[in-house]
Amino acid sequence: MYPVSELIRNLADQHGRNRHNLLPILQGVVEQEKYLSEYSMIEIARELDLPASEVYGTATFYSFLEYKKMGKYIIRVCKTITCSMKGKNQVVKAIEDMLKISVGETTPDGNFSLLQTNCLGLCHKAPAMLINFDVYTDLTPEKVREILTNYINKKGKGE
Amino acid sequence: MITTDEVCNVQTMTEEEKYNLLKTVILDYERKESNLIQILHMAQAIFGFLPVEVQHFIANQMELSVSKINSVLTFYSFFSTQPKGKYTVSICLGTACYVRGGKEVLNKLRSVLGIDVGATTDDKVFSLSIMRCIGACGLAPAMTINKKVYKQVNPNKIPLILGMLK
Amino acid sequence: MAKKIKITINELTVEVEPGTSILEAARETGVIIPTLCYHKDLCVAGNCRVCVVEIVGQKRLSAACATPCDEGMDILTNSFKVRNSRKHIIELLLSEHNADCTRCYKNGNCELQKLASDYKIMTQDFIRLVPLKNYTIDQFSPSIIKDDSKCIRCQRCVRTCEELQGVNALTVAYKGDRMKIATFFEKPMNDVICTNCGQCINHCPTGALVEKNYIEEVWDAIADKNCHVIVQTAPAVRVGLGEELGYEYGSRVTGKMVAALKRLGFDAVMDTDFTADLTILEEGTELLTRLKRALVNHDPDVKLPMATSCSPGWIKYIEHMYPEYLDHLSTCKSPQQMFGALAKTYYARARNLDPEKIVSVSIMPCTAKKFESNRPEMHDSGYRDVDYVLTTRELAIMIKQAGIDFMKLGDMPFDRLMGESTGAGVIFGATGGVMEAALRTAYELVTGRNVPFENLNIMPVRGMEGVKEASIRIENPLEQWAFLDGVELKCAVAHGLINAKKVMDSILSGKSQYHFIEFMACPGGCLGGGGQPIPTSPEIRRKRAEAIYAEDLGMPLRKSHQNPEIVKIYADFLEKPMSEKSHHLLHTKYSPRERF
Amino acid sequence: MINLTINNKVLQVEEGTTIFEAAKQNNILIPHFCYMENVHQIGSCRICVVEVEGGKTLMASCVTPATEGMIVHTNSERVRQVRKVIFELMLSDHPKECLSCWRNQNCELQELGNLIQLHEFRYEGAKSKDIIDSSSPSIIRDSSKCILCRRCVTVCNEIQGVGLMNPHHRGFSTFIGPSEDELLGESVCTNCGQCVLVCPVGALKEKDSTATVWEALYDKTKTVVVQTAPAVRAALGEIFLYEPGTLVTGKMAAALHQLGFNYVFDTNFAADLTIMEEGSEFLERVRNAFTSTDKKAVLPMITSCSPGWIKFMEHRFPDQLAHLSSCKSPHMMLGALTKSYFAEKMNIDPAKLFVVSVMPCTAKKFEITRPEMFKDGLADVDAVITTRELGRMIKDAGIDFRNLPDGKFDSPLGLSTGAADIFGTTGGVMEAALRTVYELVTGREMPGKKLHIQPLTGLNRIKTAALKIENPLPEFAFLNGVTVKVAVTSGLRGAAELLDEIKSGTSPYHFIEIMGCPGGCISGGGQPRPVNDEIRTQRLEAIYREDEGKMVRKSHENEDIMLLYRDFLGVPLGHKSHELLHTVYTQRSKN
Amino acid sequence: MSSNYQLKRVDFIFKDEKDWKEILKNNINRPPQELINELISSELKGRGGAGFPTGLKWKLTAEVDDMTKYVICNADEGEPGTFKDREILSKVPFKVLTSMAVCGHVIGSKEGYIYLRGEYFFLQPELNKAICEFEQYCQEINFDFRIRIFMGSGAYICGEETALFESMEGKRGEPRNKPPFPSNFGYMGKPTVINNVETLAHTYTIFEFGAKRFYDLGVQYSRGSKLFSVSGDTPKPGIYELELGMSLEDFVDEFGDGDTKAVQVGGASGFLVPRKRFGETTIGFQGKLTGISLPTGGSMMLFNSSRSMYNVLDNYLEFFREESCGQCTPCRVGCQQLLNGIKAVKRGEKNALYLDKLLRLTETMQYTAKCGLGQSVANSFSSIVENFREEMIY
Repeated sequence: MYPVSELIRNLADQHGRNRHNLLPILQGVVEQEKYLSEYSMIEIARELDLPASEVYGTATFYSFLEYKKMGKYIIRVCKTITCSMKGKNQVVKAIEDMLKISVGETTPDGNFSLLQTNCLGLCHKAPAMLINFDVYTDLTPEKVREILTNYINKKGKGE
Repeated sequence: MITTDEVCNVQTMTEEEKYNLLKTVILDYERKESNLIQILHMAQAIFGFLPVEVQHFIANQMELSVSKINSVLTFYSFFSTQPKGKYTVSICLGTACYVRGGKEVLNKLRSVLGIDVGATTDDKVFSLSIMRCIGACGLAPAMTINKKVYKQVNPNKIPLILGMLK
Repeated sequence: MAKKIKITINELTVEVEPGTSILEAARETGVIIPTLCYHKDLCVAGNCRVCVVEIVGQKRLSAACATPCDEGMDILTNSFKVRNSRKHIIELLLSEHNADCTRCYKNGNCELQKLASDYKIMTQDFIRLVPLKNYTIDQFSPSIIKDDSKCIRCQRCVRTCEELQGVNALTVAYKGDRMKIATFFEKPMNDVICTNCGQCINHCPTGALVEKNYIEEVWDAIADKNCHVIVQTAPAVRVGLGEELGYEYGSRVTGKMVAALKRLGFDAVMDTDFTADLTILEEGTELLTRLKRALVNHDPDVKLPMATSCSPGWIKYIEHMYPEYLDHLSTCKSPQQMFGALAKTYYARARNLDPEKIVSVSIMPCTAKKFESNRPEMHDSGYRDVDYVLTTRELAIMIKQAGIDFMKLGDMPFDRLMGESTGAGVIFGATGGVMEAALRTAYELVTGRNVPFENLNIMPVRGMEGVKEASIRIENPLEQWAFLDGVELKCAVAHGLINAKKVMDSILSGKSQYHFIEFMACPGGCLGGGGQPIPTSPEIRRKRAEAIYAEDLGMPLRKSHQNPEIVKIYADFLEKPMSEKSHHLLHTKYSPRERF
Repeated sequence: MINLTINNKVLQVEEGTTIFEAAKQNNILIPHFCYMENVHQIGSCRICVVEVEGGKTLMASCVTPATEGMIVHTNSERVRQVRKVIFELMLSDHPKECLSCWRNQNCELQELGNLIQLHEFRYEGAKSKDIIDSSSPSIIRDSSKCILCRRCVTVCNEIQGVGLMNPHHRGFSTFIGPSEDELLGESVCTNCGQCVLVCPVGALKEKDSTATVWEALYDKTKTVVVQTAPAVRAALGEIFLYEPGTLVTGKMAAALHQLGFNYVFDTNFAADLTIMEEGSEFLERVRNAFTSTDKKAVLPMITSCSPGWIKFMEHRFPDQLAHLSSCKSPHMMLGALTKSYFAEKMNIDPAKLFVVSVMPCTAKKFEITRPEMFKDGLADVDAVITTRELGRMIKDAGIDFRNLPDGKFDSPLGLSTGAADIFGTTGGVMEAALRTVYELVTGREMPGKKLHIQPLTGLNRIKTAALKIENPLPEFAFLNGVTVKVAVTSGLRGAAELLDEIKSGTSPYHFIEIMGCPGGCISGGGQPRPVNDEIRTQRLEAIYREDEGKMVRKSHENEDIMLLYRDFLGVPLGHKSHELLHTVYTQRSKN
Repeated sequence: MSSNYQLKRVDFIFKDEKDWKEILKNNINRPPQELINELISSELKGRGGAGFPTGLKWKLTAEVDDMTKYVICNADEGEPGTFKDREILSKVPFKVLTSMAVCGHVIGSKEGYIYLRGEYFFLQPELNKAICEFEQYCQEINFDFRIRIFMGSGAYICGEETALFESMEGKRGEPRNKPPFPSNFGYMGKPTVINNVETLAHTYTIFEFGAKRFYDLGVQYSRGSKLFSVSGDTPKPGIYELELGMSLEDFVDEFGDGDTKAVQVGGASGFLVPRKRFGETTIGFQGKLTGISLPTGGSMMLFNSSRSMYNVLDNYLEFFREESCGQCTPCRVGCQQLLNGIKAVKRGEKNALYLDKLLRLTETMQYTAKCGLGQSVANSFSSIVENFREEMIY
């Protein structure tokens, strides 16, 4: 893992330093850091010679570019109509109970963050969720508990 | 000039007689605007209260607008535009009475009579009003019904007192 | 020229240039279409949608500001559909707006208020959204207050900050219902790159951005019998103030303004123009000194071009953006601060007053001056040099509060000692003015002759072009300036920070070689300052500039060094330009700031 | 004379001047609500308080007379603090929904807010009043916005003598209006709208008819006709920031065309017609009085153009209705003609015609609802909008009024003479009538400088004149040597005085002109705000200017009128006239 | 059966008959005008939602004289209930890539982008692999065209073409004013063809089998077949390629579970059709079909009688409120007012007449909003409120 400033420099080298390269760089940072800190936004602005406020304005527009500190695993449960019809609430409830956090929060150990998101395009396999970029569909509370247990164990194994 | 005492036998009068008497009163006072309050007093003595019709009558007689009459009479708390009941129940809400539970008594009165302050029961028996210190602080909380003073009333006594009058 | 296109607006056929928007075409034909997000200074956004019009044959309405005219277009600006939709949109805006007009600083000069009034929106059926949101008011900045509850998201401030000023302190953040105008990480305005220029205030249609006002504090000072309250007025105020009090754009109200200030109860009413003249002497001397060191001593440390330092917005901008170039700034304080420092020393001594009892107020066309007077460096008199800075708008409010019938006032002159000024001081209020004033004096000092321009009017530095250049060749100088013989003095003038950025970038890239550059933060210079009456537009700024130059032309003295009070202050107090004393009182230094 | 010092300025004023007036005379402005020019002041709003040195409390400057040696500060620290608190208290019982208030940007409370610059808000009181009375066809009373300044009370009682607007109850429950159980629409309210004109906030307003008019304009099946009263053109400009007294006749006609009205007619045309009818009626009455023995002829005859006045008369002097001329008011005449004469001429179904009147008046809104003003179920006039409402519509439509080229009225109901123009001001109807009557009787032009009857012009409350008739035409021989006495008044207080005279049989007059609003229609209840005597005078001068600028200044010389009689009506007071142009009145209760 | 067109399953898109390499090679050697004509004659309309004729789009862009042009594949499929693009990109990516290259040949562009929504991040590795293979082949046949993936970051509005350009330029995805249109002024201000994934897949079909075969399917104004994403209360959710012009009744017979109360056609920004109108509703683009016809991105969401339509609407409006870009007034404030409004009516704080006020508001939004998002909020709102008014009321 690189320190953020180095990461940003590498990303800028890779994508370029023009305005239209901003989004891939922001995505690159989020991929590693899970969120965009004030510091990383300033560094990106400096690297691309952009006003910091514009970086902020752009970042806050997109729902996948978090600007608050996030856990290692970001759970995004789809809340749009089909998932909502097919039992999203029970799924969220199961996750909340298991991780002892509510939507929008991060576990104290910094491993999981729970978010709701708009349509993931998995309506035929509702309810669906993403953990980072891994897809889980046809969820039930039992299935969710199983999935999360796997993640917790993975983490326990020191991965 | 007709005085308040002279109109004490209004109970027996017909409406028409009452209006005639009021007309005489107004003429007595030379239809002057400066005498309006006296005239209103007399009118209230004759009719017991000042309904809209009486206001219109006075306005027409005095060539004033009814709005003007209403403007003056609503300023004074003595005048009433609503019929008064046979008994006017007043609870004192001066400081002493208030701290000794006048408010609770008032609430009890409200619920027993089913009317709010300033109103009269449908059977025209009771009217409810409040007073600001009647100088009976030693008897707090004090209540008057017409001219009789009831001392140290409490909510529980209310049904009894009212029941005796009915 | 391309062929004109024919369109029909409200059954009236007109011809317009290709590329004309419907809005412009309508305005040319005397049809008023309401606007909010549209502003003449700025690019078209098309996001408020109140300017929608119906194009016959189209189901949807089009935003007049963003739709170019097309041959044969049949436009209705007031059809049933348009009226209904427009009313709906205004209602929507109102539902999102903290409509407490009676307590709003912009009451009476609010575009939303006017729109609501013109369309007589009498219902409030929609759910009020303001109480559902958690708005906070940012009032940490000494200059600007930002109240999101009054924001209608027209983004004029964002465009101003970006296009006119190149500062980008304000941006649009979030999306959907949470969308708002924010600074970086929603920090207070005081903690970001904001230069306090106040252009966002001038362009805000509602009360979402207003200056922090010090009216009450000044009234308190006036009421305090122990205080000696003196006031100075900047050059641009006298051509703007009238607009707030019922005069045409660009009316000169100098005499009435002085009379009004005296009526308000100020103990002495003096003129910033006096210190503008003083600035010319100090700054001119500084420039000549730098030139001498560069040309005669070949001193490698000498920093040329020298940049003016009168505009505090510009100063903060360069501190943020080009901190390595701070040495290029003239060390002179701005005229306001020179005045402040002298008020509590020179004036106090001359009037035999305890400087501690003096409250020094300045009336400025500028919001950045509020920040400037707050800088820790500005205590050279031993006290805070300028205690309160009021904008032109605030002064107008005070005059109204005091019940002064401004239009019926007689003219009065400034008080003496620091109230005399020359035409050179007056033109400080317009872009190019400082340069022109400096050249008038410097040229004469060097050559003993008038600048070679008719009527002393140095036309190349005047006007509203973003960057202006001029050069003067010096021939036959006086003996002590012989080293300047044949030198072509190259000058540039930039106004609006976006133009300042252009000039700085061209210097950085080595493309331009100048000796002296005048920078003013606001478009048009101080006359278009962030504290000037609203509205503002290129047209209005031009009228104010005309007024300034007319004022200059009408002055008996038009060169700073001729000002008798200036001569006197050097004789009595400061000795000579760049003396020890003036270094202490009239010059300052700058501190680099973070850009991000 | 008295010497006093205000804000360190030594002033000299006449004895009896209040501090407020003294300051005003010397260009020192003091904010005020309850103060009204020329009327007794009540000092209830307290916003005009000033500090008088040596005084313990602050004084209301509008009621405190200046005294010798007084030292006054209108803007001291104390004054400023107190003023602020008073303002805050006023606001605490006000809805503060400026942006959805019809008085937005023309509200004195709002303006004061701009002046006072409140930042925090300390009092958020209970709201005492919430009655909205929209029963009247002319006026809406929204008590939630009332700040109890009582200007409407003053105007209704002192100036109009109607006495409807009064304060009721006391303390926090005080409200202003007719008495509690009374609705404006069912009261003696004359709908004159003077209260609307003086209200500083949005508590009293005219009933808005613009929506109806827009609807008609967008309705493709309707032919929409508009007419404008004489006084509108002298005041409309003020809404577009012209100086008071600027005539905007041409721009107004152009704007009306742009708004989409199919025909723009002029009420002035019907004013000329009124003169023909009313003048004939007057001569008829005079002839009866002088030549016949039966006392059916009722004199004096009183004009009937002002619907506010008519309603006042019906309430207050129901026994004297015979004195009223039977003529309808000009705009009703024009409405009736539009749906008959014009419809016939243009071959339009009268049911498809929509007639809008632009009036300086709120009472006209009531007038068109009178059952007499319908013919075969069709209203003569379908909607009345005030000058203010027209201004609003023009703004609404985005018309750049100040840059409009001049437009013209349409024929056949658009041509008018100078006599019609002066209908807009007090004394005007009388003057116009006499111009015609005198000439009809004597065959000569009426004497008087520039055809004016000087004693009848101006803002005095009751004006009288006498005109001796010599050498009349043979058919009017009975009038030889007779001195015709006329009186003119505006404002209902003066009307009541003249009527009392008639009632007691002491009235010396033959002909009386009465207008409901002080100054006549130029300061009618539907005119732009503010209105004061200065502005009234400016508008009045504008009206006379318009008259004097006309080639034809006598109603009977109006060619279109002559054409109308020839083609359609026959003769004045003829059968058709009676059917279309005359009306009857109703006795109404006194209270 | 009210419709002449029976439900007809078609299988073009997911069937790989010929090798894509052959198609590519054949078509880039045909003159551009011929290809455009073929597309125009097929009457293919954009499958993203707006239904703009694809051939015309290509033609307009081809006619603009500019050295730099772009081909963009819009894979920002955010409409609730739609997932066909994901299916195409994961199963037959080469069809899309081939069509993009052909388009590049037609309009004279050498650069293509796939704007892939952030939610489909997991598709990226496979897709990249396909692109590598594709570009390699292009090099082999000396055809100069490169394709890059541009990842979105979660913003529904970026499916709007001008917002997508803004987003690709590194800005907030706020729609631009139109005109100018993308054919003149698109990505980086250059002429740009932007097509939906499915449109490109159909284009491939047309180039593979000729315009006639495509044109012969469907009905007037709605030619060809279309992918439908079926979800909701159905026993067989998934992607189906069906001929256009079917009646909704036939569709529900096939996919419903017998208890279907309403179908939302076209996702949250589409229309809700209640049971009583299934028979008269024909699925296709706007035109002269009988009954109402619907613009559609291909989402078909079925609702059982147990579903509360209030909840459905509430969910949609919340979606719009969050996903509106927020720049224009009618959409930003309008969405908030609609959501708060139906809540207030449901809670009884406002009376039922308030719904009519809201309906008028949606009309205004439809007329005045800057882009398609705000304009189409009216669709679902009015169709749900008008048909299920009783469910909205307290």
